[in-house]
This record gives sequence, C-alpha cells and structure tokens, in this order.
Amino acid sequence: MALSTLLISLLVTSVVIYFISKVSWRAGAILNFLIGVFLISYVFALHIGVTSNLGTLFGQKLQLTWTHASYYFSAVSLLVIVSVMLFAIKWLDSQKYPAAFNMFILMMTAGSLGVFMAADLITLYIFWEIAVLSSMLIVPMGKKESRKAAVIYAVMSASGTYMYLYGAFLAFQRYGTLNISEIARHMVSDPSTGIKAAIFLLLASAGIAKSGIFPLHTWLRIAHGNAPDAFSAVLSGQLVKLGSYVLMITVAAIPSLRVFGNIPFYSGIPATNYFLIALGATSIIIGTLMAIKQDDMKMLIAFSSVANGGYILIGIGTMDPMGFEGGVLHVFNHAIAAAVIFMAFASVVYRTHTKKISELGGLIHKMPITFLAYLFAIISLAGIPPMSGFISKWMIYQALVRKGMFITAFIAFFGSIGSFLYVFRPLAGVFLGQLPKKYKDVKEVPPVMWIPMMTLVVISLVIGIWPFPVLQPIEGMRMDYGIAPTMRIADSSHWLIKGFSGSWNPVLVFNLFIIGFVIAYILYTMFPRPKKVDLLAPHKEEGAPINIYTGGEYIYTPELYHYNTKFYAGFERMYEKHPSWEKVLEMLAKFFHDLGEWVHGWFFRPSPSAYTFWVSLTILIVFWVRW
Amino acid sequence: MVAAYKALFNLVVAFFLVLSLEGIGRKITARIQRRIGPPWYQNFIDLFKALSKHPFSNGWIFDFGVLMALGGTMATAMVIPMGSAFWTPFPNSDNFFVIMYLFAVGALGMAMGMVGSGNPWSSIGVSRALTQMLGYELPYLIVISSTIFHYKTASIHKLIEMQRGGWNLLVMPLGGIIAFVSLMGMLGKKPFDIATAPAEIASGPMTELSGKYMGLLHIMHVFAIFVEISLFVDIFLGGGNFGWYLVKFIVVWVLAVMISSVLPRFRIEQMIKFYWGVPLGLAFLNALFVLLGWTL
Amino acid sequence: MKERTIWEQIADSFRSRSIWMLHYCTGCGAMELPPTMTARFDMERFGIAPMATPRQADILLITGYLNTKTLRRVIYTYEQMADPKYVIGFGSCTINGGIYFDSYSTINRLDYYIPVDVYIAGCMPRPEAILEAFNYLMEKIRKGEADGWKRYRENYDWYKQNQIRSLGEVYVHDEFHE
Amino acid sequence: MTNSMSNLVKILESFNPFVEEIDEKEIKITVSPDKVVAVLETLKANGYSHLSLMTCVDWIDDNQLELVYILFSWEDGGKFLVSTRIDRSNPKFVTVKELWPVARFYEREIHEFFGVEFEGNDDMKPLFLELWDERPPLRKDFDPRDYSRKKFPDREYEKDVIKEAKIFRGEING
Amino acid sequence: MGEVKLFFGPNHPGMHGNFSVHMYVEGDVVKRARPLPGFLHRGFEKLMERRYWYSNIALIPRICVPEPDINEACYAMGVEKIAKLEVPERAQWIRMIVLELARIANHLMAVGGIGGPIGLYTAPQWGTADRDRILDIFEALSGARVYHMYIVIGGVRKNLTPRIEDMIWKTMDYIESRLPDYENLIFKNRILHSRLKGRLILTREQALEMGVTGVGLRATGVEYDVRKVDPYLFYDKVDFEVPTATDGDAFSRVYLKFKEIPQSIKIIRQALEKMPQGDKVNVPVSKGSALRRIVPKGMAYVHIESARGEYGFFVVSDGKNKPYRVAVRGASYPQGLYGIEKYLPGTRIEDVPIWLATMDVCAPEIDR
Repeated sequence: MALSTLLISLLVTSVVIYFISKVSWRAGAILNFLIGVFLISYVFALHIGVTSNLGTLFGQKLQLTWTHASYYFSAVSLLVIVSVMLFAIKWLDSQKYPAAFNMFILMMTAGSLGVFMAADLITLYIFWEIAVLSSMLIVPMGKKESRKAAVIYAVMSASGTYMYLYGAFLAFQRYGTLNISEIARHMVSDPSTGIKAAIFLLLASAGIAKSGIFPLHTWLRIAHGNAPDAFSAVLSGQLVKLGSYVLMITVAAIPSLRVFGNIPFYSGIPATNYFLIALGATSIIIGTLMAIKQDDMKMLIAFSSVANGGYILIGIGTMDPMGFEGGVLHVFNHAIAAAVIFMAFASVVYRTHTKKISELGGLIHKMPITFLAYLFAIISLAGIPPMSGFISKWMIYQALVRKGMFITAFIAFFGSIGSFLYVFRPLAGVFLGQLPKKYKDVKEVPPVMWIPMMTLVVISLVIGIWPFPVLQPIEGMRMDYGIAPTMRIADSSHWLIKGFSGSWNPVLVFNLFIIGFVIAYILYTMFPRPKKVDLLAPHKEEGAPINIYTGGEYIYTPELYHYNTKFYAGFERMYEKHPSWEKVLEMLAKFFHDLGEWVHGWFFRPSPSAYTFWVSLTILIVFWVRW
Repeated sequence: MVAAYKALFNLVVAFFLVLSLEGIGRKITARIQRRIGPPWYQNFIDLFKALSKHPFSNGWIFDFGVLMALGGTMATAMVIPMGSAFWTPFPNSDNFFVIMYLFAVGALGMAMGMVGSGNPWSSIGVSRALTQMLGYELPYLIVISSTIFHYKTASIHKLIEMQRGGWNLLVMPLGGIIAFVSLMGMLGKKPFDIATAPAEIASGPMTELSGKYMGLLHIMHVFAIFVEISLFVDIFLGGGNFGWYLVKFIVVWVLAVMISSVLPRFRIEQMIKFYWGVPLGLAFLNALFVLLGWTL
Repeated sequence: MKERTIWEQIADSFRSRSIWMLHYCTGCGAMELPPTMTARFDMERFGIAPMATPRQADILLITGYLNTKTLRRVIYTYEQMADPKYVIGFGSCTINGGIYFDSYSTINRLDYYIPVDVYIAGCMPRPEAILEAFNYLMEKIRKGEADGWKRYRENYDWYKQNQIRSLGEVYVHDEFHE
Repeated sequence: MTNSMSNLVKILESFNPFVEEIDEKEIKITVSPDKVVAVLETLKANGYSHLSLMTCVDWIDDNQLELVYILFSWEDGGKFLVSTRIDRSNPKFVTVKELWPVARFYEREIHEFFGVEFEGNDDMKPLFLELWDERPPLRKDFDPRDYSRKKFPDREYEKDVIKEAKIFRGEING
Repeated sequence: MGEVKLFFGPNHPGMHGNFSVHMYVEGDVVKRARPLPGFLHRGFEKLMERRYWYSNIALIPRICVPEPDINEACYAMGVEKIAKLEVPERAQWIRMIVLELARIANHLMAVGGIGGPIGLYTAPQWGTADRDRILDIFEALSGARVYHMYIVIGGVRKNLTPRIEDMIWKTMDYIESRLPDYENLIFKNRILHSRLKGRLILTREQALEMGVTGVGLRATGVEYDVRKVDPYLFYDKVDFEVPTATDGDAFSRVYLKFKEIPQSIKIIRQALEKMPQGDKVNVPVSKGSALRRIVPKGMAYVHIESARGEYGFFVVSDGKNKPYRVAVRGASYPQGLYGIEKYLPGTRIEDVPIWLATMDVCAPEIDR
C-alpha cells in the first residue's frame, strides 16, 4: 500500500468508525485498536526511502517520503496512540461522546503520520491542520472549562501555524520550491542572513507553539489539563512531538550549522540555534517552577511537558552529535513516560472523579498496578537509571558540558532535579500516604486499562537496559542530516554508549542495580520478620485510630493526617511573589481572550466549527495575496 | 571476575570504614561538647541491635522503598573508584553523571518508602530533603561540569589520573571549596540537616522506621556517605595508593564533623538562598575561569 | 525461663550496649535527664541515645507521676514500640503514687498497666541513680531477664482489663481527636 | 494604701463595695455579682490592666462560690482583689473575655474545676481533665482519696511496710 | 480538605515537657493551633487543701520543675502575709540569693536550650553542664539537687555556712567567666540570627493584652519587672538593672535571658556582702506544733518575678490547720494557652518549638 493511499484510507475509515461507533462505541474502539496494531506492523515493515505522490497544488508536487525520521517518530507516536486506543476501550464508558472520540483519534493519527511522512512544507501543513483540528475537537469533550481550553489551544496553535505558513511562502517565493531538502540546499548557498533567519524562525515557530516552548506555552497547561483524561496522554505523549518534529526539521534538516555558519554565537553554535536554546532553557525553568506548585495533577504533568519540550529543543539545538541524539531520544522517552503518567491519572480520575492532589491519597492500597506504572514512568521522566529516560538526559548533558555551555547546563540540571520534586508530588499525594475515607471502596482499574500502561513501562525499561534498537534509527537520522556522520555513539558490540568524555554500559548498570537489590533483599530476609501495621484500620473498623506515630495522640480521620497540600511550601514561597512570566502571559492571554471575545461577538456564533470556516477563509486570503 | 571482586571489596571497605568513622565523628563531637562520648565502635553495635529487633512494616511499598534505597546505593558504591585506576571496579562505566543519577535511585527509594509509611512528618521531611537537593546539587554539578570540561573526561578514574600534575583542589581552588560546601549539604551535616531536624519534624523521613528498617537505612546511609566523600576525594584530592585514599577520606570526614558541631541549622528556604547565592556565583566564576583557561 | 539460643544471646548483648530511649518527658523526673545526657554525666558513653519516635526507641522512661491523660498516651506509645522494649519507672510516684497517693488524677502503681523492668526510687532520682539503673538494666538485658515485653504479650488481657478499669477507655475519641 | 489606690477606691465608691486592706499595696474589694464587670472595667481603665489571676473559692458552708479577679498595675505596683459571691447550687456568671482574652482559659478552667457556667463564653470544653466522670474536683465535697482508691489500686505489699516503719522508728515493738 | 492535622507533642522531640499542640497546617504554615494541656495535671490545688500548712512545703516545689524555689518562696511569703509573721532579715537575704541562683540555673538551661530547636546541640550541653554547678550549691545548701524544700514558712530551713558562701562566690566567678563563650557560640552566630531575628514578633500591645510577663514583655521595650515595680524581699535595697529590648522577637527574648544572668550575679554578690551575720534564719517551731499550726482567717495574693515572668500564689485561710484554698498563677499560663491559640497561626512549623522555647512554655505550671 502506498503511503498516500494509507493516509487517505485512514481518513475515510475514521468517518466509517464514527458511524460504527454510533451503533456500538465499544466495537468502534476495538476496531480502532486493531487498525492501530496494523499500523504499527505496517510502519515496522516499511523500507526507508519509499516515496509517494499525493497530488499537485499550485504546480508543486505534494510528496510523502519515508525517512529514518518518519520511521522513528511514527513508531513512537503509534506506540502511544495504540496504547491509548486500548486504554479507551474501557475508559470511554465514562465519556459523553465516545463515537466522536473514536473518529477524531483515528483522524488525528492519520494527520500525524502525514506530518511525519511529508516531504514538503505544504503537505506537512495540511496534515498538521488535520491532526490539530481533530485533536482540538476532542479537547472540549471533557468538562465545561474545556471549551475555553479548546479555544486557547486553537488560537495558540494557529498563531504558530500561520507564522509557519508565512515562512513556507517566504521560502517558496525566494527559492521557488516547497520541498524541504530542496529548500535546505538553497539556503546553504543563500547569502542573505536576514531572510534565512526569518524563514528559519518562522518555520520553527510552529514547532515552538506546538511543543509548548516559551513564550507560546500557556495553551499547553490549559489544554492538557482540561482535555479528556486519556486523551491528555496522546496530547502530551504524541501531539507535542509534532512540534518537536518540526523543530527538528528546521534545525537539522535545514543544516543550521552550515546555513548560519557566518553568525556563530558561542562555542560554534549559531545565534539562531542559540535563540532556540534560550527559549528551551526558559521553558525548562518555567515548566519546572510552575509544575512544582500545581495542585491539579494533570496540570502538573502538563507543565512538565513544557520543561521536557525544552530539553528536546536544547538537545537538538546544539547540533552536537550527542545533543542531537539525546534530544531525539528524549522524544521517545518523554512520549512513553508522559503517556503512562496521563493514563495512570486517567485511571485515578476514572475511579475517584477528581484530579486534585489535595483531595486524594493512599490509592496504593487500592490501585497498586496503576501505582507501579506511575512509579516507573516517573523514574523514566526524572531521568534515573535503569529506565530509558536517563540515557537521553545523559547525552544532553554530555553535549552541554562538551560545548562549555554552563548556564544552559545549569538550567538543565535545575530542570532535572526539579523534575524529581514535581513528579514526587503526585506520588506522595495521590498514591502514598493515607487513604481518605470516601475512597474506601475504590477498586483497581480493569486489565484493559492497565495492560497498555504496563506495556509501555516494560518497553521503557527494556530500552533503558538495551537502548540500541532505538539508538540505531536515531543514528541513521543523524547520518541523514550529516551531523558528524563518522562518530558512533551506540557501540552495541561492546554494550557501550560512548560520549565525548567517557562511556557507560547500560546493561552493567542494570545488573549492578539488580545485584544491589538482591544483596539488600538477602539482608532483609536475614533479620526478624516485621509485624504489619494496617494503614487501613480506620476504614475497616469504626473507632480504630491511625496506628502510626502521632506524638502519642489519637486521630481517626485519615484525610487529616495526609500531607499533600503545598508539598514544597518552603520552596514555593521563594518565588510566589516574584513577577512571573506566567502572569505576564496570562495578561497577554487575557488580552487575546478579550480580543477574541470582541471578535467573537462580532463575527462568530460560539461553535468550534466556525474556526474551520475561518481557517479556510484565511488560507484563501493568504493564497490570494500571494497570487 | 576481577571487577566483581573489586566491587565487593568496595562494599566491604565502605561498610567498615564509614561505620567506624561515624563512631569517631560522634567521639569528636562529644569532645567539642566537653564530654567523653561513645566508643568508636558504637555504631556497629547500634546497627546490629537495630537489625535484631522485631520491626513494624507499614505496607509493601515501605519494604520496597527501603530495598530500593539500599540496592540503589549499593549499586552506586560498587562503581566508585577508590583513589586510583587500579581500584576502579568498572573502568568503562565510572562516568560521573551515571554515578550521580544511579545515586538518585537510592534517594527516590528512600523518599518513596518513607512517604509510603503514611506519616505526614515523614512527608514533610522528604519534601525538605528533595528541596534541599535543589540547593546543594546545582553548585556541585556546575563545579564538576567545569572540571569535566577542563580535563575533557567524565570518567572518574581518568580524572584521578589527570591530577598527576597537581590536585584539582589546587588547580581550581574555588571549585574545590564550593564542592566541599555542597558536600556538607549532601552529607546532611549541620547547618544543612533540615530534612531530619528532630525538634521540628520528629526526625523527618525516619519517623516510622523501626528495627531492621532503621538498620537497613543506616547501611544505606553508610554507603551514601562513602559515595559522596569518595567522589570529592577522587575528583579534587588526586590519586595515590589505597592508604593515601583512606587518609584523605578520613580528613574530609573529620573536617565536616568538626564544622557541623558548632553550627545550628538553616531554615529550608534560607538554605536554598544560601546555596544559590555565593556558592553558585563562585561556581559560575570557576566555570568562567576554566573557560578562559585561568587555572592554577 | 526458656533457654535462649546463641543468636538471641548475641542479640541481647548488642541490645544491652546500645539503648535508644524515647524522648518523652512524661513527668518531672525528666528534669534530671538533661544533666544525665549532657557533659557532666554523659550517658552517651554507655551507648544510650535519645530517639525521636517510639518506633525507633528501645526503652520508655516513665519519668515520674502519670496522670490518666498521660497514661493513655503512654500505653499507646508503648504498644507502638518495637519488641524487645523495656520500661524504666522513675521515682516513687511510679512505685506507689509517691507524694500524689491521694490525687484524683494520677495513678498509684505503674506495673498494673504496663510491665516495668527497672524502678528507680527517690524523688527525684539523681543522675547517678539513673545511670545505675541503666547499668542494672543492661545487666538484665544481657542475662535475658528483662522480659517485660514478653510479659505484656502473655498477660495482655490482664493489662488491658486493668487499663480499662482505671481509664474507662484507652483510645479517646472526642472533639479534640477527630 | 498608696495615694493612687485610695483615689481609685474613692472612684469605686459608687459601686457600693466592701473594701478590705490586706496590705499596703493589696486591696480586696467585694461587690455584688451584677457590678463586677463595671468595677473591672473601671479598674482596667485606671491602670490596673494586668489580670494576674482569676480564680474561685468554694465556700461550702455558705453554699456560695467566690470568684476572685486579681488585677495588677505595672505603673504603681498595686494589687486589687475584686471578689464576688455567687450561688453554689446553680453557679452562673458572665464572662470577662472581652476585657482580657486570656480570661477565656481561666473561665474554662473554673468551669472544669468548680462547675461555674460563664455566659458569653461558649468555649467550655474540658481543658485539663479527660473523660471526667465525677463532680467538679475542686469542690469541697469531692474527696480525691476515695476517687483514687476506687480508680487506681494501691500496691499490695507482701510485708506490712507501715508496721515495719513504725518498728524502725521505735514506736512499737516488733 | 487541604489542611493537615499535626500533633506537636506530647511525645515530640521539640516539645519541652509533656504538653500538646494540635496544629492544622497547610504546607508548612500553621493555620490553626490548639493547645491541649493537662498531661501533667496532678490536682495540686486539691492536694494542698488536704495537707497541713507546713507539710505543703514538701509538695509545692513539684509544681514547677525547672525552677522549684519560687513556689516555696511564694507560698511561704503568702502564709507569712496572712499570719503576719516576722521573718529574720538574714533569712530574707538568703531567700534572695536562692531565688537568684535558681534564676541563673533556669536561664542557663533556657539559653543553652535554644540550641535544641535550632539544632545547635553544643549549646544545651554546655548550658546544662554549667547549670549543674548551681545545682551543686543547692545540694550543699539543702541536700537535694532539684526539689530543695529550703525556703519554709518563717524563714529558711538551714543557715548559709561560710563554706557555701565561698562556693557561691567561686561559682559566680566561674559562670561569669563562661559567659563570653556562650556569647561567641550562640549570640554571634549568623545562622542563629537568621533563624531567630524578626521571627515570632510580639508587639507591646499584644503582650500586654495577652498578659505575658517576664522577658516576653520586656523584649518589647518596657521595664516591667515585679522586682522593680512591686519589690519583695530586699530587691529595693540592691542595685541591679532590668535589661530590655525593643524588637520583641525570638532573638531578643533569648538574649534578654542571657543578659539577666550578669544582673543576677550582681544581686547575689551584693546580697552576700550586705547580708547580716547570725544564726537566726527562721521562726522556730517545734516539730509537733508545726503540723498543727493554725493560720488566721484571710486571703492574700503574693507574686514574685520568676525566670519566666510573674509567678503568683493566692492563698486563702479559714483559720484552720490546713489551707482552705491555694491557687497558682503559672508564669507561662497566658503564652502557653492563649498565646499558642492566637499567635501561632501564620507561623511556620519550625517556629513552633522556638515559640515554646523562647516564651518558656512550662507545662507543669500550666497544668499543676
């Protein structure tokens, strides 16, 4: 099956799925999942270099190609999407519009695959809009606030997209082609730095908006926080990666080191890249600081997505072989980790109907598997071995230290340790501690919901121990883009990952960990067996106090003895009064919102479909101006 | 196979060295406080006594957290080189960042297990401990990064070999001092023992520990001290034979104990402000010197 | 008394050399603990150290009189301590009520409610007496005679019945303890 | 009686008090219950702003409870003991927590130990005692020895220690 | 939701004595606090009604453990006031010396004790060890370290021998020589400044409204000391100053205690010099009649300045051989109950032990 046929048939199928789902949404969901499984097998079977034509627009061929990058990004995306599709088979019964969800998620899959396959800027744009629109229509299926979230999502996304479109036309006007590799070739020889930089930044702005990089990150928290719970996994795990893909295309497919070689800024990195790195670093700071003080667990991980988007951008932006590979590998790690975390949260919300950390607690007693999934996901997200998250962070650090970028390194370290802090908050507040009395009848989610989580966790663990299957396509990608093609980082024959300053052996590290654990376990079993303290005693028997250290006093209400509000109060206090970017951006957002309200009042009836109309109108206007 | 023996030897040295040093530290503190103090082997007795008791377990995550803490820290201690390339168990994997992040497994396990005990005092202690990490790790990582940039290697045993010409402490004295200040925070010595402050939060994370859990976490703490001080000794105090390594280790420990015994503890945000003030500034200054090549 | 295995003997000798006491000032006898702990008498040289919570502690010092309100906390605390655990009763108040024999709120004898391993006479006991008591307790532990925790387990019903007789209920559930 | 104190006593004449001089600097003023708050207000306005103690005495023979407010002046070092007597069988009085916030706790304590109700002070939870099941303990008709015997058993000695002590003291011959 | 209930005590390492504070915290900020006293309640006021006037001397030191002599002095002075007993002059001077020694002992413990909540563990070690020297004087004087039962109705129990006088002189010199060490270890420490300065501020209005006395009040800038305002014993005949501070924060409260130590030493030295010689230190009563002694009808309130503030006994006699009613004003009653409820909300968890230490919340005298 040709690539174009695949995509178009997917789009058609999505409509079919809608009607099937109208009859039985579960059948639609299962069908969706089967299609997803097929897509995965299809993607793994494809050969690099396959191309196919989609049609012609304004004399330009719209083309799809299958590259290392397409392979890698599609595989990661599909892993996330298919897991969510499996998860949704059960989860959808808590939703109001399952049929539409089924349709849009498949449509969105098609759109994202199209983005990864696109060989030229306009194809990329078309599929981009398909993906964004369909995802945007899923977002308001959540609660009431979600409507507003969808609007903000749309506005922010559109502002990035239009800049991208403008950049694309600027490139077309100057070089007469829309094909990415053609543009890259032309740009290398183009003497005008200003126009090159303009094209570069305009194209990148779509990625900046989509992956929630500062200053266009505010939508991310709102959209991810308010989207339907399982869909947040897709949003954060997969859709954000569209942005990373576009950023990678702009920075790497257009060889920025050579294109902007005339404006080196620091340590051989051009000013344009450095600008992106600075944006990424700012995102890390904002994302980390804001995530630490969130009470809404989904908002918290949404902010962590901002920070991790920053890591990816920093890694890719250095254009160092280590940094590039680290950044691209981080796409995989963050996708898996964020997807698992959001699915775990969706499970929690599915059972308890709240996403406020301060209202939860002690769910480990009731949902141990969800807890384990979350635990391993955060180990990966915080970048701790033996999960895969560490490898990418290690590579990014290597690049930063090698380049001597100490301030950026400082921010990266800050984000890394900060990630410890914020991922621990839901762990402590939601899963550990005391179980509130109202949740005493909560049960573990059914296997259909935890199997996808555990699968992703196992994949992440395996990749953490044996990362070479993922590193190989990334190395291929690096060769494609010509970043230090002779250097080999993954040395699978010696089980080593080599950096500029030494190497390490993931298998050995994992084994050491196992050995340490075994010794600890032997020590543990050698000494007297413990008596169990029943933390659930107040639930089982009326009038039984919580039998842990209380200073000798008696307490019978578990939720009063569970520390989950303002967990890092001492640290939060340090920056609660500082003028924050968040507030400035909120003001900006409010301004845009007011403006939107005004425009809204003049032109629109309140419906998302109006957006579709305006998009098409804008496209027409833009095209009309050009021609 | 030789590597495995060396790793095992690491654990044995760490256990006996640090436990006796802890006892000696208690003795030194006692002398400063004008008393006699316990015998130097008191901590061995304390440890085995704790292990022999019949403890309480607050659920499986409590057990798992303790095991993860001990296992992760032991794994880290096995990678640490002890003062020379010969005493490096795994020359291919002694990368600094690997060690730092492997070390975090223990911290995470401990935090998880202790919060899993369901006690809010533990939670407060853990939240303080994690916040503290944000304070002391940053200057430390910047200093070590500049060291790595200077010597172009992150491999600890290579760093040791590179210091043949002169100790790193003398090559970049600023960095050495900052790293020592950070080391005090890592060791949880006063004024940075906010996480376990007994008068405030009832010994923080350890609140619910009884019997062998206390013992196992004590062992974990022993290995953690070994890792932290060894890293400092290896990176800043140069190489030498095993005896020299021990001497340096003891000197660093005694210095830390003596400083800590006459200082009260900070409040949590004071500590962050302290580390993000002068030490972080000096760490960046050190990095700037390294970039400019102004090393001694 | 049952024969101890060799492991128990070793464990008991360790336990006798390292006694962690609970930092709980139940009564006025706690006033002589600071001198005992600090530079002049320095009980740390015997391996005795204060500990913050009952989970960590080996020994509960009942420093003097106990009123009913405190006795509830003491029983709760004692039950939270890990075996083997020991109790030292300070002063005459724990033996027979001492000077408060006719008080409406203080108990008259401690071993009616929880088992006591060593009593110290006097009001209040001097630091030397406290150290002597600790030494005596160490001796008892080494010989395996300090078996209060076993007695509490074996005669649990008797102790519980006594506690309920004097206290009404052991666990308070009122507006201060929701 | 110092000058300033005698001036104050003159001001207080209107409340028709019974004045008793305990000491040069300590004066007891007994007034009827309805005038106590006014007297206290006057004294507080005239420098006697420190409530040293508020307590109660049980005059069981008169079937009365005496409430005593002890006021102290930081300026001239004088003390006023303002006292009043209320009915013992149905003890009720008004609160002075508006004048001295700490009086809330004194009143709570007096309620616990003497059973006096203070109108206007709704915080009458037990303060020192827990699960108390007898009459208020500081009333004269409460016998702590009986209560202690009933609740807290004494140690039974194998030897007759009292007899031994007497032998030791030489009071009887053993 | 959101609030966590934490128990600060009774069994908490930061708690002095047996006392409980129920805190509702959000983050690390105390939102509401509720004191729960009564863990040391022994019913003293009832027990004293059941004992003879003279045998109560054995009972009352137990009311306040850190500084027991004030109880004896207060009670004895109250009974003397009702019975209009003349006390020998030398006994009055000796009482003053004993009270000031007790004040130094308590202050040494408190100044060192501030090291407990903030983690400066060397300070309590030194403070307690130096306090032991004063306990040695007491031991020589009365035979007991803590509960001396030395001040009795009508005087003091035993005369002050020249050997003990010599001992007091030497100990005062020793403690004076140790003071610079404390200054260096504790009060010149920048970290301690950052912990205590500007924390837990009590303004003068708040302090007066609450009824706080002692250093808590004097730290707000007023010289309100019972020894100056309402002199008892011979405090009007000795020359001493009452140190004050204006900040009203935790640091000035501790520092004032430290600055009172030299003043007490000064008073003791003056008393030793001005004291008349002689053997008459009490009103002799024979053994039997002491127990059956009748005190005439009457009531009296006697207060003295303890190390923690105004400490008072209200004694009522109905003309029998037992007190009719004795009520005790604990010096830390206002700050221990009302102060915790009113002024702890808004502070941080780590400030709670500092409040308890610097405001001298002493559980036994609150509970009695």
